[in-house]
Amino acid sequence: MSVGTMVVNGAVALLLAPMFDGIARKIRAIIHSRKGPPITQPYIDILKLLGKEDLRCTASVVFRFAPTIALASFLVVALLTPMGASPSTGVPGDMVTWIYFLTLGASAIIILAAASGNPFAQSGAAREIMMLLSVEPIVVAALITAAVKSESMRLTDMMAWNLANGPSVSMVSAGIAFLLALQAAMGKLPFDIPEAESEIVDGPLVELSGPNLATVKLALLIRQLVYCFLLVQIFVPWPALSPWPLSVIAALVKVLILFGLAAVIEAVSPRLRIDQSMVYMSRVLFVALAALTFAVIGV
Amino acid sequence: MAYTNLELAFVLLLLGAVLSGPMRSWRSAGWTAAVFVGLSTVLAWSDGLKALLGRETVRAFIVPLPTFGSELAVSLDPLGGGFVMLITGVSLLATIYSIGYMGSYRHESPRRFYSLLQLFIAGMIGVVSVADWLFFIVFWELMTLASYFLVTFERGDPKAVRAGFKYFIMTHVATAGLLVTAVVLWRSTGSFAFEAHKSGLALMTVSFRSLLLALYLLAFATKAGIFPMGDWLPDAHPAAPSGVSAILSGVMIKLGAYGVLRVFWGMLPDIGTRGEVMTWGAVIVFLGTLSAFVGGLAAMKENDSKRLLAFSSISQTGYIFLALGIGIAFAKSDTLSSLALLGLLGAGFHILNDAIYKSLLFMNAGSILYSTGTRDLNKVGGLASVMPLVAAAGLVGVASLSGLPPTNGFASKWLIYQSSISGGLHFAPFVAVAVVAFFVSLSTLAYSLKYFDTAFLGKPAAETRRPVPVPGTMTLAQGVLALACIAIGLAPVWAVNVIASVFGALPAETFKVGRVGGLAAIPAGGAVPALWSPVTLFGAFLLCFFIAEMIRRCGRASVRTVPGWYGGEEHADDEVRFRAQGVYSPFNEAFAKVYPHVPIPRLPSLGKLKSVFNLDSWLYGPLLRGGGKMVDKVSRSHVGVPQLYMIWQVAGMIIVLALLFVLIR
Amino acid sequence: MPVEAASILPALVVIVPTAAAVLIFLLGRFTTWLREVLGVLGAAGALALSLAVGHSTLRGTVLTSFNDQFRADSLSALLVVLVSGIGLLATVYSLRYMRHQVQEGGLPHTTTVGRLRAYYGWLMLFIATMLWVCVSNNIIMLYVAVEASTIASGLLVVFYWDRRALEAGYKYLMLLTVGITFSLFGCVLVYATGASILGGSKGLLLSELKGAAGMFPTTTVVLASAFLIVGFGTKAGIAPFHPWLPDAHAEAPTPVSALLSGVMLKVAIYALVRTVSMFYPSFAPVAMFALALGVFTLVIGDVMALAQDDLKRMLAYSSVSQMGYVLMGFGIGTQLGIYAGLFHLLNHALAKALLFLAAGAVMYSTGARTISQLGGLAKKMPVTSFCFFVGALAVAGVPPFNGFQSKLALFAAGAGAGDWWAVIIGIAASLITLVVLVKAAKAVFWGELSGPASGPAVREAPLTVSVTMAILAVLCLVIGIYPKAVYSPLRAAAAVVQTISTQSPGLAAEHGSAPAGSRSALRAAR
Amino acid sequence: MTGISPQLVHTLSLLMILTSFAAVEARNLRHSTIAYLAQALLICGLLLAYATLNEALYYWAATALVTKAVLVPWFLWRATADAEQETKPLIGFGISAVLIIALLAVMYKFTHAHAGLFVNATGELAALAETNLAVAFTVFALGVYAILTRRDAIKTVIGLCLLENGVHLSLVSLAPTIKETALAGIATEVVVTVYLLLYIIGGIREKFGTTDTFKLSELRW
Repeated sequence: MSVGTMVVNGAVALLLAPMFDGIARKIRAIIHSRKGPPITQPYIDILKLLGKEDLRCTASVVFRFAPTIALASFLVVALLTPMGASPSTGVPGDMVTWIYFLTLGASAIIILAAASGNPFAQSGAAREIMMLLSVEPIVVAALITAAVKSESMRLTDMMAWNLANGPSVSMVSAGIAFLLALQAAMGKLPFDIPEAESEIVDGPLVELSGPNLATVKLALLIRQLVYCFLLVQIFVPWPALSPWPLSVIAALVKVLILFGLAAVIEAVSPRLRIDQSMVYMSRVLFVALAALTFAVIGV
Repeated sequence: MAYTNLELAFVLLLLGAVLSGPMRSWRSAGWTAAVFVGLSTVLAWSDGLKALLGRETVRAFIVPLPTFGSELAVSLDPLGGGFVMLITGVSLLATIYSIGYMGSYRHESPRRFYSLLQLFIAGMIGVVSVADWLFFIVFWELMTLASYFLVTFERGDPKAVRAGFKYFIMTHVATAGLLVTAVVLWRSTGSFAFEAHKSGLALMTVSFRSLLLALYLLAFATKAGIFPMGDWLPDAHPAAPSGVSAILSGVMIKLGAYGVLRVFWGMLPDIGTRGEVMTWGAVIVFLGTLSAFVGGLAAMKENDSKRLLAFSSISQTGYIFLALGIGIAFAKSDTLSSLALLGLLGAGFHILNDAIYKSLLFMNAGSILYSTGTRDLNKVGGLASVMPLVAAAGLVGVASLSGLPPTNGFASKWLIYQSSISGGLHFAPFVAVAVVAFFVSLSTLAYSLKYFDTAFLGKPAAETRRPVPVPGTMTLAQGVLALACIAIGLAPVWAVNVIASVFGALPAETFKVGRVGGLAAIPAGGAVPALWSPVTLFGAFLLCFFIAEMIRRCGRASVRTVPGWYGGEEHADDEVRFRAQGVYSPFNEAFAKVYPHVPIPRLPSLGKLKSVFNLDSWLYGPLLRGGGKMVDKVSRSHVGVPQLYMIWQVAGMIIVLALLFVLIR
Repeated sequence: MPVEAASILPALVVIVPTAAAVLIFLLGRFTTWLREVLGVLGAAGALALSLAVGHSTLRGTVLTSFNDQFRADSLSALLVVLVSGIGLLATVYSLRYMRHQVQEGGLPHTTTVGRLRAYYGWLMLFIATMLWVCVSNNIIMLYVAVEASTIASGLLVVFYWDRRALEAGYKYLMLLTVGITFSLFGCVLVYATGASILGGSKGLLLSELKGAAGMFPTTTVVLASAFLIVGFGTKAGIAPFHPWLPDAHAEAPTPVSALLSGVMLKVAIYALVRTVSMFYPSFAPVAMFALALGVFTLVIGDVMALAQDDLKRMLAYSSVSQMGYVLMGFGIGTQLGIYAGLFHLLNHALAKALLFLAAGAVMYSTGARTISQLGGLAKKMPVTSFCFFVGALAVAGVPPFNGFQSKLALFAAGAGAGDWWAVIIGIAASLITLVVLVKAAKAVFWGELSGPASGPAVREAPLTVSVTMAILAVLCLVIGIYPKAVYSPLRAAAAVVQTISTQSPGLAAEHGSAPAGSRSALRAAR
Repeated sequence: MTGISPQLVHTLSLLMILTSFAAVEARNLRHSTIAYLAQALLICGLLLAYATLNEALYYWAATALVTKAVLVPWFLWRATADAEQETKPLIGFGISAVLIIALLAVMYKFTHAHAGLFVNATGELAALAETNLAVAFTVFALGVYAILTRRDAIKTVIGLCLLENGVHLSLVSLAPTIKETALAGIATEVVVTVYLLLYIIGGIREKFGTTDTFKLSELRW
């Protein structure tokens, strides 16, 4: 069973991640009253890039393998994310594992940037870490809230608990905190500070080209996806349809809504400076910690 | 009488100290030392394993001091056994490392190094292998003394000398507290034995006991480098030769945790002190969290490689104390036994891991120093091309320092999070601890990546001399440690089993060991369910890696090497080098703006944090200055005029008379 | 009860160095080497005889000569061996050192080689008088001997005959003489009362007075013990009677400083204990008072030492504080306390002599003694720096050096007697001592070569100098690692002193091993 | 048990106070030297008076005559050869006169009150002892007073001698009848110290150009 789930998770992540991005771009175009590219555009970009020439600005082994590692670790995160509503017990990990594999991928990108030796890339990497430092605590606080409520550190248990006990103050507020941090977690405007094209020309990705760029882009798309999945599955797991393929589809719909929301925000908001974003994040962190306190109190 | 191998090891170390003392050549002295340390390591491990796996106490009686109710005797219980193995193992590698490393001290004489090094190791072994406070203190002081002379090895450098002095005095002040407690309990029990003191503590009133426990905690926290007391650490560790720094940070400061375990886990009375134990556990947790946080942030700002690692030592020891405290807090409760075990396991495991990767990283920073002659991360770069193996080891080191799976650092942090979250279910504040711990681990990632990226990746630096390749012995030592990191990371179950036996518990109470060496926490005894199956996940990761690589290659793209793109301009490598000081500068500035706005917890900004961290400026400095004024006043009373002195005589005479009348009447 | 045996040894111990002194004064003017040889011979002879005394007292016999005027029990034996041993080392040290001082002129002063005769002569007399103090059984002669040692050392203090030396010498003689005159008053009181109780000549003999002290009227006890404490306390550098000490110790030639700090203070405290401890059994508050005085002293000494920039003055003040520890031990007054006091007396004698000799070696090769001027000498003078560090750590009481053993015993004794405040203050002050000494050590021997230390002529001190230091250093280490070596003599010595009446005397016999007091103290405490 | 004339002893011992007063107060060192000489003679007289009880004291009297009355004054005379005037004292004549009278009164009362505690003689000897002790303490105190308040080194030496006289007086009056007293007295003659001190003071005069002890404060803190 669990293996099956993981396969499905992986497949969903790999195959559908670009599509969500395509949809988001479409929505953005509509808001900008443009025609916009077709929804399949991201697939086309990636495939085209895979075929293009692979330019290496350094002979470093790290530089060579970092993109793959990033993609691989985000895939692992995808495997660990409960995408269907059914508690798939076999998934060999818990929230800590989830977060740390996410971090592994992020640090792969950072190291990649550093290895390229390009100042744009390196400042982008630094920003990446700073974003990580300000966003992850919120996600963690939200997850710990869930863990405290469900008395388990396993994501599936949290989901199951929420399904069983219905919404509670702490869970809802934790979900809200997560939602407020989601935009930054997905690295979309106004929080696309690490790779700000107009500013530091795509930051960590500046030296990437061809297949490397494709891999990293795919990886980042998958990251956006898993964040959304985590939010919807842990904090709004309803409706729990069975058989579980149905619930997966329900989850996909919810994720789609999130993406739409994100696209709208992205379309209407300018980029923040990192310090501004941190002020914002500190406020959100406050919400998350409040949620945690509620959870400890037991509401 | 039967000699244990441990005594033999100790004697061998002393012998080695004597033999390698007179040698003039660095190499011969080094190899001699290495041989002796190696031999004693083998012997010590044989005893340590006996104690650890056999779950027995290796005893051997040496010299009695009946009138002091004290005796010099080896008493190596599983806890001591584990530490002995850790100490000797790391020390051996550090010694081997030093053979190559000390080559950069040609002008100095090896006499002041290897003998002291072996005495230092011997002292540490002694500390963990006695069950008698008197000799505990003796060995403790021997350790401090030897390490003091090692820290000040570069005695020509006033900074090193000052750092060593600070270290010596601070640890000594703390040790005085230890002496006081020992004497107090000796007086009430007439013995120095751990057991006797345990009963002695049990008999005391709560307030008095708390006083003694506070003294204990002060002493051990100071040695462990816990934030307010451990202020000596960031000065002393960089000052020492890197091999020694490895031992200092790797094992010596862990002995502080050892002491805390001995006292707060082993010596607290069993009955009727649950609330008290809970309080002490909470105190230790608080200290741990505080120094984890402060150390992490201070390290992010640091540009001196070894200083950065020193701060990270403070942070990691904070983690250890954090878990330790949770373990201690629930140790005396019957229902939450496995939660307590969880905490202790986390602490023990993190001690092991931090010992491994921190010594690895200090050796790594030492290699940078050796090769480029500087510790300033701004002045180095792109060293991976000069010393690829060292760079690889460094990568593993930083990975496990920042706890990236599947390295060992992750396994222990996993335990720590689990214990703090499950602890939070029974004592709410511990949840906040969990959040802080996560945040700190992210900052750990930040500064360790900063260290690795700026030193080994990027463009070679122009400021420093051409880097020289490092000797094989240095690479060897780091390689071994790096392999240990990965091995333990992949098979945490074995480590957990061993460490559980240190605490005389069976892991099965807490963990269901999965088919392929996974760890599944059973929801019993206060622990929450959690799962970490390194092998499975690493297998999955490899699979994903394969897939990702397939995707990457499916386009069969051709490869071409090109110069870097700097917005379309040509630049020399050094012009476009991204220096360490720039890495988190926006963040650091941002911190200054952000944190005051955070309602909870209200933290000082990084800049202020530095000043808070710099105890010299606001604590010790004024203290010393005030003391100096007082001393000056007193000394001014000696004006040198004979009459005055005679007046003192006569006045003293009169006072004496008066007092004696009062006393005797 | 030890058997008494008439023997000439105790008298000889005094006579031999005196004879050497006389010979030096007579023959010394002819040749240079003769006085040195005579000096060494005298000291060596004294040491040999002292060892003989110690050997026989260890076997439980008490040697008396000249119908009990001289009396050597195990306490005297300990002191005698200490005095003559360090005396010999100081003499050997003087050989090269003093020649260097008067010829090349390590310090600005006006001495001639001719005055070396006086130097060795008075040195011998100094040693002889100190030995006399230790073996004299006549309370008046005890005073006389102490005063005589003052005179002999006074001439050594003014040896350099420059402003500083003269000033120091004047203060030394004046303050000490006044102080000791106090103690003379005390002795007279004791003698008069004792004579009226015991009748006639017995009233002079300490061994007899000990028994009679219980019958003294209280006022006499108060006056006498006050006078004795102040008098001999002055000589022992007990605060607030200490101000002569830093001047004299700093301005005297280094070997003399080593003797002053190493043994003369101890001899004085010996006289103090000999006389005052006779009141312990019946007047315990006296001991209490001594304890308070000791604690006060050790604090003052440490605080003053902190303020010094002159190496020798700093050492002198730290001697003050260490004497405070010794007095604290005696003031605790239990068997263990006195044992600890004696043990610390021994250790401090060795360590402080070592420190002064090392400081002298520094002055020998650099000519400077201001801490802030010196630096980085360890490269040029490894042996000296090693010795200095050993001495410093030993005095500060860091294991594995001997100071730790005695201080531990001391604190244990204090704890056993329940004098918590004393123990706490003592531990705290020992930390200050550590700061002072280690700070000075690192300032002088580490850091960059600077000031006088950077001179080209600066090199390791000559053999006789470094060997004497090495011997002391090794002793410090050996006693620290294997204290059992000195248990039995110390035990015997401690058994001699009368203890305060919280416990029955002679407990040492009851237990197998040295600090037998500890358990009895415990019993007393429980 | 007789032969000793109380009046004589009384007068002698009371005279000692006057002499010591003179010795302390005389500005001219030679005059105070002479005063000290007179006091030394008085002590010898006292010793002789007591010697009727204990002939061993004759020896002491003899030595005392040599040391106290001959050697010490001679040394002082030599030492004051070129500087007869002492440096100005801290406390002038009037005050010190008052002080000394007060001191004497106090000591007298004290000793008469408590002497019984440590005077073990009987009858007139006791009475003598009490007077003498009073005097002895006073002289002793005067010596201390001189040492404390006189800036001139030589004056401090004289003060030292006074101390010693006080002790000797008490010694002889506390245990007059015992042989060893004489031995004790002889052994505790302070003459050597005095010689040595004057020798050093000579050196001080040649190096410092003065005998003002307040100038001797180069070695401090």
